Amino acid sequence: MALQSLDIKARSATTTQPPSARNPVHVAKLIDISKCIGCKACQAACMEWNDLRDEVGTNVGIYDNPRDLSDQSWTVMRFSEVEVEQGRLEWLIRKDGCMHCEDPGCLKACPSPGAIVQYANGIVDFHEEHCIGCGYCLTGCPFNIPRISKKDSKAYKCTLCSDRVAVGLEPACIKTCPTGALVFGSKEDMIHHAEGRIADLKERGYAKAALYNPQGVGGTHVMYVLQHGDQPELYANLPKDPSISPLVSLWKGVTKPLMSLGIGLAVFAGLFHYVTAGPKEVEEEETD
Amino acid sequence: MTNHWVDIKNTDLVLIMGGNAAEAHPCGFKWVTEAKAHRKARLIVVDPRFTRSAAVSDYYAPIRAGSDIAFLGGVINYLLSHDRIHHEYVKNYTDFSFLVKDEFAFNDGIYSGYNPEKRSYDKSTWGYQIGKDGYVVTDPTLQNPRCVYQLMKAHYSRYTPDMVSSICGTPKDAFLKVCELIAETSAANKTMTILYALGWTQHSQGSQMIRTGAMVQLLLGNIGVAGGGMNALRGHSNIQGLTDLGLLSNLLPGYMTLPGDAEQDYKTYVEKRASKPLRPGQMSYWQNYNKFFVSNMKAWWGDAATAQNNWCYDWLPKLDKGYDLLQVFENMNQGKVNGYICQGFNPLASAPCKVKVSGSLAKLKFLVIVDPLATETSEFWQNHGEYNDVDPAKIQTEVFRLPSTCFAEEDGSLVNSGRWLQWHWKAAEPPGDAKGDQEIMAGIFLKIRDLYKKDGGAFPDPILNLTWKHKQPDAPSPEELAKEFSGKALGDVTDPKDKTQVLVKAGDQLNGFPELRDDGSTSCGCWIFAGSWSEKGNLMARRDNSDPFGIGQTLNWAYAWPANRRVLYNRASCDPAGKPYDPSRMLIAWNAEAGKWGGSDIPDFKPDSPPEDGMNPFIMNPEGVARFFAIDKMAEGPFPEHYEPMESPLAVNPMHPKNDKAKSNPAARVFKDDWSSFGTPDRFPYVGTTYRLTEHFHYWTKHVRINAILQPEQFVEIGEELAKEKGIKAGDHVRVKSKRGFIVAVAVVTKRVRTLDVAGKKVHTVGVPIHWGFMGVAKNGYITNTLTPFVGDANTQTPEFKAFLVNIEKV
Amino acid sequence: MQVTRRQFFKICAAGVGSSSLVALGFAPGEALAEVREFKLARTTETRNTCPYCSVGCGILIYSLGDQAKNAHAEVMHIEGDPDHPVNRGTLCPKGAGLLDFVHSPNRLKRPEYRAPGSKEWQPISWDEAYTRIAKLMKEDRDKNFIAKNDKGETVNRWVSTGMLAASASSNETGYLTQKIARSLGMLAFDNQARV
Amino acid sequence: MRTMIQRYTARERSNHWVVAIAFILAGLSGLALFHPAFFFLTSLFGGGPWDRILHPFIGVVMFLSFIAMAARFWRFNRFTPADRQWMKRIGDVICNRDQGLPELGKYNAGQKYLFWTMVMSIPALLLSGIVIWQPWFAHYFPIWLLRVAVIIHALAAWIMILGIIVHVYAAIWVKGTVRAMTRGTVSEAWAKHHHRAWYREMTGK
Repeated sequence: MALQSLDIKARSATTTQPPSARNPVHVAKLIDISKCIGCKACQAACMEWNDLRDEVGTNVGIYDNPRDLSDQSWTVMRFSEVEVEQGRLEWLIRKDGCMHCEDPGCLKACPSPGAIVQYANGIVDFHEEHCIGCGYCLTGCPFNIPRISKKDSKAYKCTLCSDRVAVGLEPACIKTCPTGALVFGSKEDMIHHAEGRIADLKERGYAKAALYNPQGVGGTHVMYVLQHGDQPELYANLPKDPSISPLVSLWKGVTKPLMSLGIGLAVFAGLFHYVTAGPKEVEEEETD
Repeated sequence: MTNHWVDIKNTDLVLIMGGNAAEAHPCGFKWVTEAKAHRKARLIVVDPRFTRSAAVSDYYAPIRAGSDIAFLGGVINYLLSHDRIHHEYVKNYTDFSFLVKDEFAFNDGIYSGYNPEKRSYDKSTWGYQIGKDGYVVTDPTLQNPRCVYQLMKAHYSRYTPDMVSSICGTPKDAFLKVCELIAETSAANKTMTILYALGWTQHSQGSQMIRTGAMVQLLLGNIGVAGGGMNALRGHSNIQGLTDLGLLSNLLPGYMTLPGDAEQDYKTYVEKRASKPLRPGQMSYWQNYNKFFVSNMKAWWGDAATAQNNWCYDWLPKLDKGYDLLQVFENMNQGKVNGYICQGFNPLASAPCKVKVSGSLAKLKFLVIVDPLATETSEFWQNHGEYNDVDPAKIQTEVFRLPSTCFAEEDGSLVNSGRWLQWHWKAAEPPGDAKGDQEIMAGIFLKIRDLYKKDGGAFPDPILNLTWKHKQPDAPSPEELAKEFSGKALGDVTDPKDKTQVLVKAGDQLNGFPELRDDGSTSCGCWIFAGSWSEKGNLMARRDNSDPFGIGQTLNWAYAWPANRRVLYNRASCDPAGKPYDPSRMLIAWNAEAGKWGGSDIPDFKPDSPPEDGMNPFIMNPEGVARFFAIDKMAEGPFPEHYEPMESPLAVNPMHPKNDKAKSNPAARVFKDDWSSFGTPDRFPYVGTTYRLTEHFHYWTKHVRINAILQPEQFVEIGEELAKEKGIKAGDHVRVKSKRGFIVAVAVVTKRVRTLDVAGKKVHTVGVPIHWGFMGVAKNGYITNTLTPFVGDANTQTPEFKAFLVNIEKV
Repeated sequence: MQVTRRQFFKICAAGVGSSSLVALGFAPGEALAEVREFKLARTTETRNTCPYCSVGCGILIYSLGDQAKNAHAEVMHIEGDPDHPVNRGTLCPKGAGLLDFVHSPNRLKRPEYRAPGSKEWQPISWDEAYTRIAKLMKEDRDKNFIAKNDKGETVNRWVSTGMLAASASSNETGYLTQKIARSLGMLAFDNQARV
Repeated sequence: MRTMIQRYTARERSNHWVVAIAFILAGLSGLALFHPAFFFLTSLFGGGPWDRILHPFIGVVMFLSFIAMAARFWRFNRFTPADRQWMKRIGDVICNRDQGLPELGKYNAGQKYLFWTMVMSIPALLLSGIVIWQPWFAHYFPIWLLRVAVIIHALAAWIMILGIIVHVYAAIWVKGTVRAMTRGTVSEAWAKHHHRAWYREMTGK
């Protein structure tokens, strides 16, 4: 089912932005880490729904499997054993995957028109048929999410099950989550839900419980409830204040048009020089 | 489960001990997170490992594997000595006031009547004082030193916090914190649920661990109430159903039992089981035993079962002893078993001490495997390198491997842990030439029957007369079978109060077990399932999930046994006057106007018995009340006592340091040759414990690509301290050895497995997940039951997988 | 694009799509972006129960085709049944991976036989297997059936052949198995609940 | 007939044109990914993915051929005092007021600047290109380095493109120059006018 320009908020390598005439509900996924048991059902459902199967790997002395995100693994659980309070062990388990940034760095970095699209509902989706495999999205992403497939050299990541959401269903991971650590709905509702969870956590002694919805990328459509909101890095190095790298912003920001302009100016300068100053000719008969 | 999955949301406190619900039952565990989120419930996890359940708990306390009775005994002591019990409940609904025989005694870990040679008890002293009226003598003042309350108080006074801490390795403050949280639920409007599983079952004293848990719940008044109960989280999708149907050595359907050799007389057989009430006015529902039994025999042998031949009583095999799995493998090892059929069961992987099981299987003449998957057992004769190093040429067993269907390819019902019989529908044809289990069983049986018909042979009557009224005899349909176990009227069933009233017409399906008769006019293959397929249709297939009371009862979803009741003993949720202890979670209440009990559940009670009549809630017991004192029901004693695992890291039982007889369970059965297979702490100093991981299901999902990806390779878990001592780093390959063999696996070094201080020494634990083997799409691995000891619980003979001794070294 | 739109209409016809998307389906020319086709649109949905643990989660099995005579109903997706009171649509990692159980490369597909001392399986027909198993069982039963014990008591038991029953087979299978086992006088009979 | 002087051998000319063609292809395929406005250029290479696949290989060809060329011309590109003087009068040069310019060797300062620009930017392009080369090498590098690399790559390419524009324009502007790279020869007058020192060297006059 085609989502036309009216449903698209941003499109990679497209200088004229789509009209985004429609205003559908902004969706969001909320990951409540305090409810997550790290069962990996979301990983299984993701593989199953999206018809992905990663390699059967090995155990390297930890629970994390597959070891990392890949073209076949769009979400993975990251396990961290920490003692925030002396003598009180906590096993923090974070579901890693695309955060669906409001200001998506991948989309900004992508040179191929339409390879990365942000729908008006907030989902950032890769369209592999337009992907050229340059890997620029990797540089744009502040969360280290996209992966280039070894098979077809195209970039892959969580689609937030855009095919399910398009027909009014929740994403596969959300549906399967046994404990309700994953919930899905309008972004507004998710923030409200998170507030309730945070109040509950505070009552249970997590004074710094907080919502992770980083403003450095304009907020995200995948948010976390963190027991230790002041230390997101406890959760397998979740960045504390993520933003698109200034290098990428520079490169894909002012630089692009300025440099293009520079090239154009150089050509024009030559042309005008030629027609004003004229060619440099030497008299053949010139002798000593 | 006394309660059911959704009911967990009604609790105030969840105790997960002897189980790991978050990992093994994630979707059921959802209701724990719901209780936390919506009732501000707290979750306590007591476990040797910091599990994924612990990861979302409010409080975690470590414990040494196998010491749970000490812990719970300590909780009982705390509750009794701090007087944090539900007084009205225990006084009225339990045996607190019952007087126990004067001869009953307990001396340094051993109860009266012990025979050390036989390793069993003469239980004649383990009983109540019976008055002249035939009823138990009681002392409502609870002052008599022989009353259950006083005996129990004295028994558990030895389980002091210091003793608990010393035996369990649980820090004393952690233990006391758990006690405090638990004690809060002694309030009438507070409740705790206990969720346990194989972490309690798989010990040589597993049944008593569960019993101790139940005693804690009774003291707090938490049995029979919404959000309470003792909830066994069964491991497989239908072991509840198969147990209900009596597929265990000594059982008949509906927890009726097969006779022993001595029970030659049918009448005595029934009378022994149809107990008369032990207190006035009590129901003692088993008095109806004969109705269940006769109806069962009518279902099996139809017209051949008559009053004259005692309903074919003699056609049933009689037991000279139990033939549980361990006993059968022992016999097999001795060459006494020739044939074995494994229907969806993989004993090479699931039974303890692989070397013994493998050797036993090799002594069989024939082995029949019926399974959807290529199991290890089906290839026990095949050389699979280091993982199964056998010589096929030396194994003379004929093996048949018959492909069966899986869930997706069949219709039928399964019973979940909450006792719900749920129907499911076929979605696809089986692969290749695979056939359904019913077709396969019929295929084998009909051939045998034909042979007996043709050639005769040993006692052919039960075979030739077995009811087989199937429209397609070689493929009995699930619908026919379901109707058969649900039961039907063979003649008109009339109202006993008014014989002219026909309740069920001849030929119709029955509505429930109250309609069963002992005159041969009803047929019912499993009395507790009676009514699951009535004239109203297949009630197991019901899909109305409405929940009018908002406490998750959904009475019109599927069918729960017994009688579609969702919470067992629910009469106990009301005070003696019939008022709910907590109206906001009302299960049932006495409606004086209507003259009956009613509410959000089906009453587990005589529906029209008014509170004044004094009938008590535990209607299956002749006493009418719940028992703290188990009388003669348990093998090792009426009160649970802490015994060490058969393989213990300690030299003595700290409770009985001077009595070697009381070191480990004195009533646990050990086969003669197996004593030498137990290891000692000098060579095997660490506590080994096996368990499941959430990514896998038993030995099945190693055949499943998605799950193989999620957890690909065999590993063991050790604490940082042991790792340091042994120079093991995460990711190293290690060899874990027990006296019975070894496995090699990757080491996961973790803070989650702690070193414990037990009786003045450091005890390390080695955690061994079970899911790998030499068949499957996951990385091949060793069968973990290579390590485990060949000994079971004294009552159930469930093997001791949770606590044994190992050593570990870097490979 | 053409095919895409046609399939889209099918989905709408099936009542899955929303009306706002119908309008989008008419949009001409190049679609700026497309999400993946909703893969369940006309599959057949069957209600079932997860065969693993005892939570007994409701599942929905989606199989290829509309059950027409010539369509082979291949299971292509399984997810939780949202109506089920316990799991409410959720599934754990085992349940969520059920599809790969149905299609496991290790599913047995035909009866096999391993002769004494042999290193390999050989195919056997169902009838041959039944005949041979029945013969072996009858021989053993006739030889080792104990009608009376040493004391002369009637015991009618057969303990030289045993059986382990499944843990995930249905009640109907279990009931039939129980009935058959006891009619043969079998006592060496257990199920997974024992371990 | 005008007298002609050999300025570039056939090998040198081939070398130059290999570099030039590689530059054009790499430039076009690179620009295609540089700004959406140029994305249509991917069509020249068979579409986006082919553009991405070919670009780095073209780049390597450019680099290797440039190395060969740079080795050939290295010694002619050392700066001399005359270059400084020439640079001081760059305004006159641009306005075609060539009288009294210092005598120059084979290359003037502008050409030398170009040469050194190329010597700097082409290896920079190669190195930064390898870091971001999908799917072969990029996964060996941390993402922060990828980010540095893409910006270096873009900057270096930009500088190089500007240089080449000047280079090409200068060849068109200074009549008689193109011939040096097509036929290998320049007229004596051209040589004498623009590179007198070199002229003397070549002719001994």
